[in-house]
Amino acid sequence: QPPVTEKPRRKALSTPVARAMARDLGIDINEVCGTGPSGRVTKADVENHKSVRKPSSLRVS
Amino acid sequence: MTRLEDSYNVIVIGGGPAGYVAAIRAAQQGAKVAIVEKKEFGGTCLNLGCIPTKAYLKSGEIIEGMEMAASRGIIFESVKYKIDMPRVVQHKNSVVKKLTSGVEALLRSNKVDIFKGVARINKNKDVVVDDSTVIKGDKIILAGGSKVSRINIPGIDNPNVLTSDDLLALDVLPETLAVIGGGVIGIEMAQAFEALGTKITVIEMMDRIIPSVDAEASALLTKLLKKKNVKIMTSTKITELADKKGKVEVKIEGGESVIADKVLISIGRLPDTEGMGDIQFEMERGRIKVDKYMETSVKGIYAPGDVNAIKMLAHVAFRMGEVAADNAVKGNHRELKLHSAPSVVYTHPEVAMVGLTEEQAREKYDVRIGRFDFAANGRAMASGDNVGFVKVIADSKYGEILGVHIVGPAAAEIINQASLLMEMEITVDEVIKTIYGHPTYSEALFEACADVLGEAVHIVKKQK
Amino acid sequence: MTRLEDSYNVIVIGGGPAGYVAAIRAAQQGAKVAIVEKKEFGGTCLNLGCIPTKAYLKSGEIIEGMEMAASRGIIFESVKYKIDMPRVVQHKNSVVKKLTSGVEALLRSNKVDIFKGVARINKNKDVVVDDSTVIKGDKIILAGGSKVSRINIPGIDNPNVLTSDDLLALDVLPETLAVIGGGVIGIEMAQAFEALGTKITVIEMMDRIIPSVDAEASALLTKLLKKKNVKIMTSTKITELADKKGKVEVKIEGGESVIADKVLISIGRLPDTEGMGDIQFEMERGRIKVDKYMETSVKGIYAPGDVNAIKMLAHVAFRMGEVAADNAVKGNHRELKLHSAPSVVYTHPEVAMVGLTEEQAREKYDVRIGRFDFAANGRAMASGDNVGFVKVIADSKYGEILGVHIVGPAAAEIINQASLLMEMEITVDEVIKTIYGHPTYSEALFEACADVLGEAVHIVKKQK
Ligand SMILES: Cc1cc2nc3c(=O)[nH]c(=O)nc-3n(C[C@H](O)[C@H](O)[C@H](O)COP(=O)(O)OP(=O)(O)OC[C@H]3O[C@@H](n4cnc5c(N)ncnc54)[C@H](O)[C@@H]3O)c2cc1C
Ligand SMILES: Cc1cc2nc3c(=O)[nH]c(=O)nc-3n(C[C@H](O)[C@H](O)[C@H](O)COP(=O)(O)OP(=O)(O)OC[C@H]3O[C@@H](n4cnc5c(N)ncnc54)[C@H](O)[C@@H]3O)c2cc1C
Repeated sequence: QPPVTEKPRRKALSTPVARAMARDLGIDINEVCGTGPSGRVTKADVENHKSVRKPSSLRVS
Repeated sequence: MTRLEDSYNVIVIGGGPAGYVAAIRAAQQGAKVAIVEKKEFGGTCLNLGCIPTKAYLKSGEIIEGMEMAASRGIIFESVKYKIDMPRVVQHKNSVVKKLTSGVEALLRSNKVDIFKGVARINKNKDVVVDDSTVIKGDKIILAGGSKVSRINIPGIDNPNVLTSDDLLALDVLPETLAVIGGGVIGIEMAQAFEALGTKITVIEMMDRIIPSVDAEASALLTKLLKKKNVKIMTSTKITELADKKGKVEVKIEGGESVIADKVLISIGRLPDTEGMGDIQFEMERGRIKVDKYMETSVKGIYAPGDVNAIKMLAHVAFRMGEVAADNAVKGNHRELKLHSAPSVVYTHPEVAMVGLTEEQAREKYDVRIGRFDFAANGRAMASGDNVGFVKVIADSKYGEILGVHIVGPAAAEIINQASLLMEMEITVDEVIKTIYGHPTYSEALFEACADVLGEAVHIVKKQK
Repeated sequence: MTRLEDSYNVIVIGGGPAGYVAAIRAAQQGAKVAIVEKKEFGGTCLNLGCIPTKAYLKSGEIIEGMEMAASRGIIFESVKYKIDMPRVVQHKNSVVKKLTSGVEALLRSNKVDIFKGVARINKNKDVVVDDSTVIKGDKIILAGGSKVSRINIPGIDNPNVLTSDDLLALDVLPETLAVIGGGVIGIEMAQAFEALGTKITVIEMMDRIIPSVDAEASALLTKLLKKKNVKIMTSTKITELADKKGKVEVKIEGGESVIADKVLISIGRLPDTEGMGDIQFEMERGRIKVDKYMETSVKGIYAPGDVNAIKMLAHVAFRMGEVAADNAVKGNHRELKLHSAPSVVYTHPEVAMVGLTEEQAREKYDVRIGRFDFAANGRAMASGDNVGFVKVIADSKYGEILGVHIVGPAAAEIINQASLLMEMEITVDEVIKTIYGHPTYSEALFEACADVLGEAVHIVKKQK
């Protein structure tokens, strides 16, 4: 019988630096896709989100 | 009665960890602050607690180092030594003196006004010092701390029956010492005096020493102390302390007596409520009740630290003092959170814990345990200090760390990392993304976290 | 030539930190793994690096402890000692032996097939052991590590001119030792042998020792070593090593010679590329070039650890081995990240750092510095080990921690906390929400973070 290798899943988290940066830039941290360990939203994610956001706000949908 | 002109935003009673931190913190936020201390600044912690015990324990470590020197090729001309007890005490006092005058310097540099004397709060909520000087303030922080508690047992007044305060002042090393109460203080004292050369018997009512720590940690510590010839009696009740030709006979319920030169009573501590004066606070078994803002039942009076007896530890007192000050100065907004406050027993090896014990965690969560033994830790091996383990208790759903228990080298330092992990809600899989320096004792924490996930590299794989 | 039937998913060349971790990690993920080692498992780190040096340094600590015993009231009958060097070496070897056989046990328990001999990769990307056994595998992890680098200087072949390997095998303690190269290895050796009783001169070309650490840390370490009578010459070039009646005369450019019984050459290490065999890799000054997946220019061959010389540290090699294994087994997906890898110098006190130095940080960020001296740390005071500081460099916008520099007790342990802070992007204001146990050395990190915010309680307030 193979061992159960289900890895623990985690809460949606963000790093303190990411939160400070998001607050500063007026970005809702919950909209940012987390790529850090455990899916945690990192500083880099907020930075990427920022650059992705700009064109998308111009897009007419 | 003198009446001072000055009026303060905050008056702090007691200059221990809770009080002096509250005073400085309030001053840092712009409040005009006074502090009243009846004895020495630094309170129990600096004068009669944390610091003196750690000075003694370090001396014990030096002796232990010396004992293992030969196996490492350091051949001392003689391994004999004697303890110059007056000098031990004097060294300890000089360390304490430096730290307590440091606290006074901190207070002064923050422009906190200092009053020396016994403070009591009167009916008008003024603070009266030595029944003579009245100080007026908007808010009062009552941080009177704690004192040794005594038991009502025949013979308790025998001069050879000591409190921890007395024991730390002793300038003749007792040949034999009976320690009544195997909690943190009792065990630290046992360890310290054992290292200096006293023959120790610990007598504990519960079924294990330091019942607050994880069962496995308590068991290992027991084993190690016994190896050092500390006698440990658990589930044992004492009935009387009788004089026996200058020694003390500790009579045991249903068992043989223990005879010792000195007896340490370390069965707990009680709030020092002298500062309450004329105020009626809501109390709970001798403790001043506080809410999560550290405020008492009397509006405007806060009571951080040992005086509320929630958790009698210096770093908890620090934090409570901070919280009380923040709320006193800016209105109640900051809540006390203690779930990630660590506890340490400064034995050798050290014992440290934070969060839930395995037993507690299993009641509430589906847990996974990760474990790493210092026997496989490179730095521990190189240092000849490789007894003990790190145990990480995580919930199996999210990998959240619920508790960490350590027996081993640098446990007191490593546990702060564990506290940080818990406070920041860092999961085990995130911990192992960090690179821990090699060789370090704290790699054991990393490996224990990896073990929770079944990914530890330095643990021999169990064969099925 | 034997041809093995077996074919592997992963073949690892080299059983040092990078190699053995890669092998175990790959096996843990279900791969069929072989490892080839030409000497002893554990590589440089266990046999000739991290572990032996730490065993020596601990012995030094025991001697230092002994020297401060009297001031604490522990009166040794004699404070004289002699060093039984064969026993020192034997003790070190026994620690090493335990750890290296531990590594072998780990490999076996993970069902990694072990080959002993020199491995070389042939044109077909097979691994050939001792020019005779051919092993076939899908992927190769080449973790050959490093070896001492030599300089081309007259007299380098003098038998009294030693590498760190030689010095650690020496069973007669030299009276005098000249250390050429004041990097981490040179300084650790200087500290270790100083403690054992050798008279040391360190000769460094750059303008300070261990130029990789923060300038302030290097300066304090220099001062402390000088206090221990270690002679330190910086900005100094050597021109020749001449035999001088059984001693070595180290000739100095434009200065007086240094005469010593033995000379340690510790000017750096070079990749050991013997395993490359017939394969042409893209190289960079003797190092095998790798991408962020640890893959070389040759598809399917990975090169973690000292062999790529990105950062020659054991814990970096561990991580690189992990990353290489993950990518070799599951395809390139995991990137190496090193920004939070700490560095430690195991002197006494220890020096440790992570992230940017102050100079580097100021170039890129608007920074705030927080600082706390161990002179005001209770545990350091109680232990008589209170020299040094913690310096936290944070960016002033978000409070992100950019670098941490420590000189002082338990620096090697505290720096792991700092690494965790950086890895998890924890800001200084979050750090101080955590409750640090009291008294601990690591409270100094807490206070330094608080100082970044101007909120440290235990720092005397500067008067304006
Ligand atoms: C032997 C021993 C070892 C310990 N070791 C540790 C340890 O290693 N780590 C740890 O975290 N904790 C340790 N503790 C516990 C720690 O000392 C206490 O938790 C801490 O001191 C509590 O701080 P506090 O400010 O609340 O009270 P205290 O430290 O008791 O300070 C109260 C102060 O208030 C003054 N005071 C009281 N009433 C008045 C009044 N009416 N007017 C004026 N002044 C007044 C007292 O003189 C005293 O200075 C130890 C305790 C003991 C006894
Ligand atoms: C004196 C000293 C002290 C040090 N202290 C520290 C410290 O405290 N902390 C720290 O982080 N780092 C320290 N280091 C550095 C650390 O030892 C190295 O970074 C680490 O060992 C690198 O691991 P590795 O696996 O890449 O290489 P190595 O450890 O060098 O291992 C390579 C292995 O591969 C084998 N090998 C090579 N080629 C072949 C082949 N063709 N066939 C078969 N086998 C082969 C070798 O025999 C060796 O066992 C120290 C180094 C020295 C010299």
